[in-house]
Amino acid sequence: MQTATAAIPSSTSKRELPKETLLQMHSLMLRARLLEERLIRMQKQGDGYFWIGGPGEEAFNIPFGMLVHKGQGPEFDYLHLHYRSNAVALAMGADPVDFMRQMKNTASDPFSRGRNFAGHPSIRKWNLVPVSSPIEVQYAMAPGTAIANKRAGGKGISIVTGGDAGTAEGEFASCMIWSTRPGNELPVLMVVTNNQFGISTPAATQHGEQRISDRGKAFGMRTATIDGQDPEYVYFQLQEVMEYVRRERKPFLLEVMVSRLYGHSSSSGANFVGDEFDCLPAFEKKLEERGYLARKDADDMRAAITQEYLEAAKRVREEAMPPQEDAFTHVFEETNHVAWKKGN
Amino acid sequence: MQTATAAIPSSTSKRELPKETLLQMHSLMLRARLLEERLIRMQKQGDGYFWIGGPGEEAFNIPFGMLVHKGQGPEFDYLHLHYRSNAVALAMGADPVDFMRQMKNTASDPFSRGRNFAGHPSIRKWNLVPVSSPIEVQYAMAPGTAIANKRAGGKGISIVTGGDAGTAEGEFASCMIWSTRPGNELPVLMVVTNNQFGISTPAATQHGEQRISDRGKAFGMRTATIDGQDPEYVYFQLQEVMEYVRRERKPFLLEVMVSRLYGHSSSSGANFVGDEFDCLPAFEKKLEERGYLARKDADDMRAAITQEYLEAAKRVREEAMPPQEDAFTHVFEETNHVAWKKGN
Amino acid sequence: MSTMVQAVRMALHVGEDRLGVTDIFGEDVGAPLGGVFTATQGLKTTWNSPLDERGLIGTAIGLALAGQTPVAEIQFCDYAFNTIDLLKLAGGMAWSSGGDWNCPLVVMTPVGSGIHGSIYHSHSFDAQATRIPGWKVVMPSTPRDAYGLMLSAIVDPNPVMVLIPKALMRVKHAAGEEIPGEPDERTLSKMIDAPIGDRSQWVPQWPATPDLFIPFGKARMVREGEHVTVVCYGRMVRECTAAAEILAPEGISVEVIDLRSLHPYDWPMLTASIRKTGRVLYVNEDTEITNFGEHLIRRTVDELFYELQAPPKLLAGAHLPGIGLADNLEKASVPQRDGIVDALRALARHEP
Amino acid sequence: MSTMVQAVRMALHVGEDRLGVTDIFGEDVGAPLGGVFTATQGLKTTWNSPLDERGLIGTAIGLALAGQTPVAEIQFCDYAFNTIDLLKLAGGMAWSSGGDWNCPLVVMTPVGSGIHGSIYHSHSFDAQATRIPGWKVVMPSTPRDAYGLMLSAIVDPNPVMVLIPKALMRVKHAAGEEIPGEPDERTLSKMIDAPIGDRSQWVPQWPATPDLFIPFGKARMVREGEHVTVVCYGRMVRECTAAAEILAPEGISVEVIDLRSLHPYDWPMLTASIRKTGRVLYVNEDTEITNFGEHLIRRTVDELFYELQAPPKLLAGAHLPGIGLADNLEKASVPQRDGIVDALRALARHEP
Ligand SMILES: Cc1ncc(C[n+]2csc(CCOP(=O)(O)OP(=O)(O)O)c2C)c(N)n1
Ligand SMILES: Cc1ncc(C[n+]2csc(CCOP(=O)(O)OP(=O)(O)O)c2C)c(N)n1
Ligand SMILES: [Mg+2]
Ligand SMILES: [Mg+2]
Repeated sequence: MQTATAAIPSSTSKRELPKETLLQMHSLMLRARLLEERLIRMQKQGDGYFWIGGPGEEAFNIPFGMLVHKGQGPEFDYLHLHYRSNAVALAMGADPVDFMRQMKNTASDPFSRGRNFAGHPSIRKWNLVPVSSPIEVQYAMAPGTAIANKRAGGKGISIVTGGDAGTAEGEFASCMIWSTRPGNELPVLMVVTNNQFGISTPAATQHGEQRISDRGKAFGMRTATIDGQDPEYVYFQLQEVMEYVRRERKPFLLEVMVSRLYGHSSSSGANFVGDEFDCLPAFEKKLEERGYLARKDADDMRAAITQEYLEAAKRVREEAMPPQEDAFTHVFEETNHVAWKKGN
Repeated sequence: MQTATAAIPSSTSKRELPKETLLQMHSLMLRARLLEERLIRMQKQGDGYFWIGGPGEEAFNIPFGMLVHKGQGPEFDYLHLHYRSNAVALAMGADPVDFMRQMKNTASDPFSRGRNFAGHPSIRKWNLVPVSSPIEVQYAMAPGTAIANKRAGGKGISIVTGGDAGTAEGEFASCMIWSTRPGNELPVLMVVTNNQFGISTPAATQHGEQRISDRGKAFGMRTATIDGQDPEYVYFQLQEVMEYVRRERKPFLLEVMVSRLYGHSSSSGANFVGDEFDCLPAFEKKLEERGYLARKDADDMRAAITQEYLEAAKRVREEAMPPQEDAFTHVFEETNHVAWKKGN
Repeated sequence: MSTMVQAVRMALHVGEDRLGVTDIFGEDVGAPLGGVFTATQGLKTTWNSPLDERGLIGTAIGLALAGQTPVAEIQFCDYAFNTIDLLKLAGGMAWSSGGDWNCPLVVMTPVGSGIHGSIYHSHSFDAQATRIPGWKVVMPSTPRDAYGLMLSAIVDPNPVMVLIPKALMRVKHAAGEEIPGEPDERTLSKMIDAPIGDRSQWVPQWPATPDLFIPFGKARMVREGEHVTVVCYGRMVRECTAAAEILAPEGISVEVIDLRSLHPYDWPMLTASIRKTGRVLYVNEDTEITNFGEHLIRRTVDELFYELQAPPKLLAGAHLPGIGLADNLEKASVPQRDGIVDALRALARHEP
Repeated sequence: MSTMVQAVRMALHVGEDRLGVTDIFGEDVGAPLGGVFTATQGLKTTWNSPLDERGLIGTAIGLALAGQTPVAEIQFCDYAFNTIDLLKLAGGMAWSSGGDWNCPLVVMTPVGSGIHGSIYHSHSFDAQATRIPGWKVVMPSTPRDAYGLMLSAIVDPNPVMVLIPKALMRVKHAAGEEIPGEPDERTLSKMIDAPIGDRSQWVPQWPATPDLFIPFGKARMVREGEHVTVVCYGRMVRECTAAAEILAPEGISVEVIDLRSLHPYDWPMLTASIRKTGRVLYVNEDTEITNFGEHLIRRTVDELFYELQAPPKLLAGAHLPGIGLADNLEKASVPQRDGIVDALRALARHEP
């Protein structure tokens, strides 16, 4: 029997995106990668206690962020992401400096006021639900926002992401069950980013499934497992899948094969892993071959962004830390921020 | 799309069992049914607070109990049953009076000392794990006993049963995941007795699966959905399935379509439900047709067992109730009862 | 003249009708049953969920985040212990995001013993619930409080847990404790209780009941007294009130306070009462180690040590894995009227 | 000269070697990592489990019921809150079956703050664990206690939870507190710490350490004193001992008791100490509402009210959804050395 490690044939797109889209995608991927590298550096230099993030998943995360139907309230997509998703938020337009603020746990960290680890954004104005450290719980919540999506009648859907190992938690099954009730199917796009590891544990030792996505089949869900290394290919695939969920108001289970380029987190060293496929140089090569990008321009961009982030990190280092009293705010809310219907 | 209510073509066995086995099976089915009816009566008459049990599942439960590799310790089968399984224990040789004791919550109740509801047996000497009220938790435990079964090297397996609605709990998925780890497959027979209801909720409204058993397929498990109304047919099917699990030391997911003849429990009245298929008269008819059983003999048997149980219930009524101090025993054990290896 | 279960139903109706409730869901809460205690019969927004408490709480969180107003039922609190992590997440949603989000959901669930529920239909949840930061927790002992606390729960922007003593579901309120606008018992039953048999055509007639919001953090003075204070909630309120009545002829005057809002709780009322009597007994059904009553005792000795005429006491459930089915087992492990009487008498007679 | 994590590892080795341990399992406990804190490195019976805490506890129960001797690790106690129902079932297995079965399993899990763990790597579990009847609960503060309590946990016929303060994992024991037979620091590290890089050929050399069973229900007298008692456990033992040292020059003599066994607990030692000093402070990191320290305060006022020279006090974590990452947030929400000093000083100086 094949196991979950069975390689997905690496895929390149047969259709092509316009040059501008590809360059935008490249720029976002580069920014996302350099942001993670800056965050890793910050942590190593003592400007933060812990790093976790998504370098190696940009070829999936960037097209994903670009394709989100972005906004507030159930007319728009809800995002239930995990801790490797900074790039998604970045592609949606988030300020890279905010991720550094969370790393440095400054009072100005807009995601958590210096409370949560790096890589745990929360952006209510874009329906980006707070990323939680406990694995997989987001899959239990997605059906709830999807009911609201369906009720609102627009094209908004609920998108939930998580890792391969995490699919062993019961919430992964809950999400399929609650999204496929006959007559009450829900517009949930379930995504598994499969990097074939849970911390130190290889997927092949724990997964009896040939493909994780196969688990959706018993529920009558449409499913697919795709290579997540070519952003152009991913873009078209994801567009099609999202279109299906938006139109049919039914769930889809998408497994995406990705790389884990800096190991699990700072706990495991956060050093570059040589033997994983790196989507960024591969994409740059493709753009070069199409004549869209010159090596020199790419190098210049990289240098400029690196410098920009370095300076930003320095500024963040000077920002105020939360005072002790701050621990006691927002235990209870007086205002119902999420009551969009009441004109919020 | 078909839903879980899609009827399984009712099946009769092509192979035949010897007359004695069939008559033994009939006698056990009759005893099991009459025991449930006695328990219902006891509850209605105030000799107990709550009834739940398995009338309507005898055509599955009796062959199941007969096929158990019965004994203590990991050489033998472990049974992780739910609250409709009295008949399984009865077929294994349990004393029917003990179930009445649990109903009347007497001090002599050997399953729980008057602590637990009727229908919650515990028989350590036969590896029958205490039945728990919380649904589905037994599926999380079965891989543990199955590891021991596999280690012991005999033909013992772990058999876990539960209802259709309960499969929505995460433990059902956990059981599949833990039993199918590549290279560490476990001898677990997962059974779902599908009566197409969870209390008042029809399965068809909650299950996107065409067959619940399909959920095993993604894990590379062998699966089947069978009609559970003809005990002869069930016997052969179950024998084959058990043989597979015993031999291959791999899991199997078996869904069995059954009836719920007296509603959910005493909470919903525990009255006979006219429109469900009743396996007992159908089996009696079959035996009559084969010339194995005369109507008159069946009626006499029924009368005799009814009388026997009536008298037993009367005697149980006189047995001592647990005294108040008894509540405080067995919170902690001094002795390791389950340490079979150490000669227990 | 409503029972508690009818009061909950009327509150949920008001919730649907005027307060934006969008989803009342849980196992068997939808038609035709309307909940194992009929608390959700005849309502518009009910639906039956899969048998999956974790999915239930997760979905409620999702609904809340998306601006819906969900009321999720856990069929018995005994089956909520697999969701503690999710309850913690809901309670921490606002705080963890630095106030970016809030999570306005209601969880209601029957709690406690007294119906011969055996091990898994007798659990309490007050100790567990009060341990989860970010939640408001209430537990009514009268239909009126059930009604008013449920309305407050529905409009609160935070997660609120409504613990309903299952032994009080069918109990009627005391005189003078009506919900304004409710008709007499028979009329009400005709209006809002589903008929036996075919219900497919049945439509309830809801009486016009008002927006009676019983605020969180306010206890109910059940009975004033001079000599000893008893602080209780849920089913124990009846037992404590009865104990007070038993003790009155002995010249022992007991002040009975129904906490009803467990978090936040009415410390001012407790303080005033303990200052007056100098003696306090806390009573609840939950197991006694790491029990919410122990928190109240801690606060009592922390702030009122020198006003005490006797050591403050707790009567709670025994530290056992469950409540046994046999009468004697339940009696031995859950506070009983006799035991409350004895404890109050001992406190009142205690000489410092 | 072991660290706590080495002590745990040596105990698990003894468990495998002489006490019948069959399965040490959990997320990432197997080779090559041997646990996120390396507590399971180099052992024989370790295996990596699926990422599923519910399956983990369920499987541990099954193993226990089938006569195996499992030690299950929950990677961080922060991720055990989805298993409370299963922990309750394990704790109730013997009682619910009237003594037919018992359920001898060990769960070990890192707890507490102090490593900048933010919201979900800083939780405590002592309040939660002590609420679950049928479990024995221990929490060592020294390598030797970790070793001896783990051995006792392994041979106990009941479920036992070993809570390991994560901030103490790498801390070494005090002089005189060695595990008999352990070599010096460098030698030990060479013997039992896995090498950096390729470990596939590595085999640990286990020092010969004895069957040192530290009994449940016995506290450890860390430091005798005359004026005030502080009862603590885990990471707080260091803080309280340091506080006692700070106060000594002021003439305040603090008796420091490390409870170490939380259930059952050493009430005789506490009683004797409180009788002597008349003043007691309980310190732990868990959130302060429905906290285990409140149980100890309840028992104190219940049984020793008239021996108290001052109201007994609790210093615990703030009732917040989490511990914030920024230093100030952690400081504000978890007991700190300064706060302990202040509380002890106030107690010692308190005039009745
Ligand atoms: C409920 C829970 N259990 C354990 C952990 C600890 N943990 C953090 S990440 C991780 C591995 C996750 O692997 P996977 O789901 O494949 O995602 P990846 O990190 O590989 O993207 C574990 C075990 C956790 N965060 N939450
Ligand atoms: C965890 C849990 N949740 C809820 C319940 C209440 N409950 C008892 S039986 C039942 C329905 C079970 O349906 P199914 O699994 O189909 O089994 P059946 O009773 O039909 O045999 C429910 C909801 C429970 N016992 N445990
Ligand atoms: Mg992974
Ligand atoms: Mg069913």
